Amino acid sequence: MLPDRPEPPLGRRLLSVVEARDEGAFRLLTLLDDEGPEPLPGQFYMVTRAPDWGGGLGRPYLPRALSFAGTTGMANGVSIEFLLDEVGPGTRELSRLSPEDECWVAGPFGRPFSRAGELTEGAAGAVLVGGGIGIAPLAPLRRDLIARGVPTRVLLGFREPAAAGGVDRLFGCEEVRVAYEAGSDSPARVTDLLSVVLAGDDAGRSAVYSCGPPGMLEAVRRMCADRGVTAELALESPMACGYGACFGCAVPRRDGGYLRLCIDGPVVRGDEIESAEAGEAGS
Amino acid sequence: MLPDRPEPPLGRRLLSVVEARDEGAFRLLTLLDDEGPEPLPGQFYMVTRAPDWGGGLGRPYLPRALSFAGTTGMANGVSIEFLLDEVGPGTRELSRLSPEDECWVAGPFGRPFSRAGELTEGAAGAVLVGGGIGIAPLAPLRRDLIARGVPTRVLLGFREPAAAGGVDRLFGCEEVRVAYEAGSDSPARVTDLLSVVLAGDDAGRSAVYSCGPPGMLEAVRRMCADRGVTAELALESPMACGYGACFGCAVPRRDGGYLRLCIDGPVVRGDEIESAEAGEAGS
Amino acid sequence: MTAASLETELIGLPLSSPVINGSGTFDAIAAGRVFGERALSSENFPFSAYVSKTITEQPRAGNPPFRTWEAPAGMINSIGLPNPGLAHFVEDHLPVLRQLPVPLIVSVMAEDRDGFSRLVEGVTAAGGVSAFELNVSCPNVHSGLIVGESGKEVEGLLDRLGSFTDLPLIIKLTPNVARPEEIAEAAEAGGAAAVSLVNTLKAAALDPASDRPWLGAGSGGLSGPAIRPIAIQQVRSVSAAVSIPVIGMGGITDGESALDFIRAGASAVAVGTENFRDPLAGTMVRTELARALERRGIETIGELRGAAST
Amino acid sequence: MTAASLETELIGLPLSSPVINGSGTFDAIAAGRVFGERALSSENFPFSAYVSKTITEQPRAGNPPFRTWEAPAGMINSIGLPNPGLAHFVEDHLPVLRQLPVPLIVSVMAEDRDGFSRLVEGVTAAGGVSAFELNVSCPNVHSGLIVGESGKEVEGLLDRLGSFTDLPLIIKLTPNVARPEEIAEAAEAGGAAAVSLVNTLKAAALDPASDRPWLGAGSGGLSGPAIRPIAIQQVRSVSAAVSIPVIGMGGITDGESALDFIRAGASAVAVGTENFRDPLAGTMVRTELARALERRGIETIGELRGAAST
Ligand SMILES: Cc1cc2nc3c(=O)[nH]c(=O)nc-3n(C[C@H](O)[C@H](O)[C@H](O)COP(=O)(O)OP(=O)(O)OC[C@H]3O[C@@H](n4cnc5c(N)ncnc54)[C@H](O)[C@@H]3O)c2cc1C
Ligand SMILES: Cc1cc2nc3c(=O)[nH]c(=O)nc-3n(C[C@H](O)[C@H](O)[C@H](O)COP(=O)(O)OP(=O)(O)OC[C@H]3O[C@@H](n4cnc5c(N)ncnc54)[C@H](O)[C@@H]3O)c2cc1C
Ligand SMILES: Cc1cc2nc3c(=O)[nH]c(=O)nc-3n(C[C@H](O)[C@H](O)[C@H](O)COP(=O)(O)O)c2cc1C
Ligand SMILES: Cc1cc2nc3c(=O)[nH]c(=O)nc-3n(C[C@H](O)[C@H](O)[C@H](O)COP(=O)(O)O)c2cc1C
Ligand code: FES
Ligand code: FES
Repeated sequence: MLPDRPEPPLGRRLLSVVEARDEGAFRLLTLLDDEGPEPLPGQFYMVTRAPDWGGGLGRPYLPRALSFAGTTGMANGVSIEFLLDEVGPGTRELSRLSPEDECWVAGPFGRPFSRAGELTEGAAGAVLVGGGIGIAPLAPLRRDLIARGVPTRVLLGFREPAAAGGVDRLFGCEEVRVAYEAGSDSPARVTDLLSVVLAGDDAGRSAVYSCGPPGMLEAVRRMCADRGVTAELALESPMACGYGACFGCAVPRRDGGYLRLCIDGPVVRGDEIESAEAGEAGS
Repeated sequence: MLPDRPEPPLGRRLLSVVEARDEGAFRLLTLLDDEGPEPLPGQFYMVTRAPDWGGGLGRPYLPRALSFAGTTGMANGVSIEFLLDEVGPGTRELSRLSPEDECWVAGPFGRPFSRAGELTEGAAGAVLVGGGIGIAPLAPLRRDLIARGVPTRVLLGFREPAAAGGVDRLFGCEEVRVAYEAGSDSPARVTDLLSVVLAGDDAGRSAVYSCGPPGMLEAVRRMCADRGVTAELALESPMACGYGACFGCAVPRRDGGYLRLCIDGPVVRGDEIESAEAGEAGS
Repeated sequence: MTAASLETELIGLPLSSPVINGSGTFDAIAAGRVFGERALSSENFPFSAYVSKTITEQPRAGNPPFRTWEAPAGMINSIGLPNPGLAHFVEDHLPVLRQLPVPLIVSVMAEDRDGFSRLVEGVTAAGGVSAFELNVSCPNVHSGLIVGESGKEVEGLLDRLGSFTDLPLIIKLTPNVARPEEIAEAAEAGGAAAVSLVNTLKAAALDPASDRPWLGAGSGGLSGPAIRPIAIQQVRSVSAAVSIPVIGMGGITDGESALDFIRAGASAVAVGTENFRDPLAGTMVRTELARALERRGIETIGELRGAAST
Repeated sequence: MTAASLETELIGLPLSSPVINGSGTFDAIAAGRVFGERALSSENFPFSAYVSKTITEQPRAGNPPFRTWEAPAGMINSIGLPNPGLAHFVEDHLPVLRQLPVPLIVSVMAEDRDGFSRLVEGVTAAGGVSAFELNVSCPNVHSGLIVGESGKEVEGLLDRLGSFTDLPLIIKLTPNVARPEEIAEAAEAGGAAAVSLVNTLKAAALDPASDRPWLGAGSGGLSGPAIRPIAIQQVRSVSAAVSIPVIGMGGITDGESALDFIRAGASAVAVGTENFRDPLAGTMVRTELARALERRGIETIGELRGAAST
């Protein structure tokens, strides 16, 4: 077993949908997991509509990787929340599910976020930087940090108010700052908020955690590198299997070669990779 | 245009489901056609679930051929009834549809049953012989014959009572005789009923119409041929297009060559073909 | 948003759009009988050029049933080229096809070069035809080689046909070779006006009930979306290898997939199996193609041709 | 209903079932790390023999991203054979793979016959290996020919390897040739213990957003249900051509599709891409295969082998 990771059940399992509702621009899907362990913030699952995908012309075909956005312990298992951004046929079908429907699920998989203390020697606090659907894995991370008494600031960014979703439900409002690139009276990027925070003197002693679009992640990565702040980033790449079988999820390592993002990630330290944009189409 | 056939709308059209319910072992699906003409008994439609099929692994992919089992003129169009026998992924998906769902539909296509008089010089009456799901196209034929005042006897056969469906709803009970090969106190085949009827003296002057499994159709075809009774059979073959484009629905002609069943059929005279079983897998 | 123009030119023929049909996947005569003559009017006809089903010198009845099998995201067919033969084609079919509102391309197949010569000569003499597509997925009875698998056979065939017709010749490439670009280069060297690809991939299915192959002919050819990624790759490598126009096909189901073939280097695209799912698939693809160009703010299809060919 | 036995024998190896994995589609070491050691126990291991990912003499990092694309009922991959190289494989991986509860088949690829020789010699010397699968979908740097496309190359390679190992050699055939049965015949003539097919079909996809190919390597190989009808046909013709056992694969997703390959002539079947959809796909296929036999009232898999091969 990989150190400090909960052991997922063998193979895949059928889980039923217990709740499905819109959260702003996103869809919140809750499954009841009566077999699997509590996942750790940053981990993900491979999800397929059951009995199988409904792609009339053959797509979707592979399972889809989804970070969990929250969990609740229940008498009969763990209920797992997923936040969905409908970008194509797979997320579309998952967004159409309703209670009583079922999904094939494998996981939890992947390397979770590190504890603040492990990431930053004697960390004074944590800064969470999320963009778009990338806010999903930060929600359970925030709860975990707060439970551990780590002072935590949350900075979230969206293209525009209409593109936001899940903020109140997943984060509660206190301590959360949201930036909109457009459509608000004070347009800003989440990285603008971050630079202000990092300008503060305890910056060097805070642990930064981020997830969002590649461009944003790369900006966060550089900003932190420049200021000598350690940052962990939750990356994405096309994942066919999620458990190390296909070698498809390659992300270039800083020191040459590639990470298998599904097992060596999805969470990586900023200095482990060349760029958070590598692997973007045509890069 | 082909003579005496209603002209189908160009291409395919989106029709909505107005009713869907079980009828014994079968499923009755009713679509509202606000564009197409009244079809003629024996004709069929090519039907696909909309927006598209849901075959997770790529099937179903092609549209499915369905005879209509009845029509009702409405203010806003014609409601078309289909009787479904769930034998695979396509009929399964169509059987899962419910009101508000939509289907892509093309048609009506194909050669309809002939008028009793055209089929049999001065026909004294008609005998309809149906087996299994093959009863579907005979229902509208019976209504048509009765409307024209043609004395009509209906003989239907099913494997067993549990495999029957739609009889009362589609035929009403009077004048209909049903045979069960098993599971009844007097097991019989529908062809047994037919031979009794054909033993009657006016046999030579009755027109026989039949639809059902290949084995049954071939038995009907021979029985009628032996007794010099003209019969029309509604055949099946795998149909990819339904309108003469693919040449896939070939059925061997008695005088050599092949029929394109979607345009030269599905209704053929018994003496036009070599056998109603030709084209059965491996034959 | 400026309306994008789909007008294009192919082997000297001005086409209203790059969307034509794949041979054997749309029977214009049957469509006219089933849907009525209006189906063949210039407003309604789905394609900018019409490719006939492959004809042979002698009439053919075609293969015994079953002739089709539904595969994952595709189908297998073994139709067996049923056709009335040269004489009846010229007599009965050509007069109708000539009246279509678009240029006519006649697909022909023969067992040897003489057979091909008689076909193109006979059809050219009859008149009203704009080009030929040579279906070379068949053996040459003399060499025993599948013509489409041998560059030498393809070039030799083209050399011969030059003296029997002045019409442009299109070679329909088979995908069942290791390097289709080599066959395409031979076609170009032999003077072909264009190449079209892909034809179907050799495939088979077994009867679930008996232990026999499902298809009466034993095996057949796979088509539909399932083969699109293979077709895209072959169109890319063929387009990179030759300078004559490429007609791309294989699993085109909508504007985006049609555009993929054009971006891969095709000058025109053909809709095949999708015609079975939607009798007006050609019209739908053309409409979506125009929309796709507009979304990209592009005014003519040429701007995207080959954008991703290498 | 009598429980059908799936036990079989392949190239001298007694197998608990005919269901193995396709090379490169299941990383046993990663599975052990992700799911825990129990994943590799004899109760839980999904396959009756394990085929390693292809290894090369020198370490390889693999291709730049993206490496996968989802296709209609399948996927394209261009992984690029990342592997630790012979030395590290023997040192770090072999000790673990040797402990698997099933026979180990090591897949190898090299640029020339000497490279292949050193690979089989080195791995054989290390011990604990039951057979080799030769991945010949690569060019021979000397002849420039793709080994798997040339019967001569395949036969020559096998001749050479005979003096470097006593272990059975399996040739993994590429489907990207006109006649795979001819390559299989050469493999048999060269002394191959078996042939396995199909490998992936050359394919490509374009980035919807940019005008670049989606895959970092430009093109890749298609796998999954989409290619099953092609694979079934190739397994039929190869099985008819050779008498050595055939390992069939290509889009196997369940018991019925596995049975199709056996009915087409395969002695064993390999599950590939389906492993990505279901980490226990091998177990599922084995279970369904047993049920399928029982439904047919058949007691041993052998009774159906090749039932529909011609
Ligand atoms: C570890 C991890 C965690 C994730 N967590 C979440 C989450 O919590 N919530 C969430 O909504 N998403 C999450 N994602 C992203 C999610 O997995 C993808 O958005 C999803 O797989 C897209 O599938 P689709 O069919 O909806 O869209 P696709 O059709 O797959 O399109 C999505 C993008 O992929 C590319 N693409 C287009 N066609 C193809 C194709 N045929 N094959 C491959 N790529 C194609 C295009 O760039 C397109 O924009 C996560 C991804 C990873 C790796
Ligand atoms: C003119 C006409 C009218 C019809 N009217 C009706 C009707 O009114 N009601 C009705 O229920 N049915 C009707 N049918 C039959 C109906 O079209 C078929 O049952 C349907 O297409 C089956 O599709 P499926 O996906 O449900 O089953 P399939 O999976 O297609 O299986 C159905 C049969 O086809 C064979 N088969 C299995 N797999 C495949 C495959 N991959 N490709 C091709 N064949 C395969 C097998 O023999 C199987 O038993 C009609 C058919 C025709 C030609
Ligand atoms: C039922 C059917 C019949 C076909 N007949 C012919 C033919 O007569 N001549 C020919 O060159 N290609 C023929 N083809 C191949 C198509 O023209 C086309 O090359 C192939 O189907 C790939 O395109 P698609 O995937 O869009 O169908 C046929 C294909 C199908 C499915
Ligand atoms: C991601 C991926 C990686 C593969 N790697 C290898 C490999 O290293 N060596 C090899 O011989 N075949 C490799 N293959 C081919 C498979 O072993 C198999 O031949 C092919 O995928 C067809 O089977 P399938 O459709 O069940 O996947 C790979 C296939 C995939 C999808
Ligand atoms: S997704 Fe398959 S190895 Fe990472
Ligand atoms: S079903 Fe296509 S020609 Fe009859």
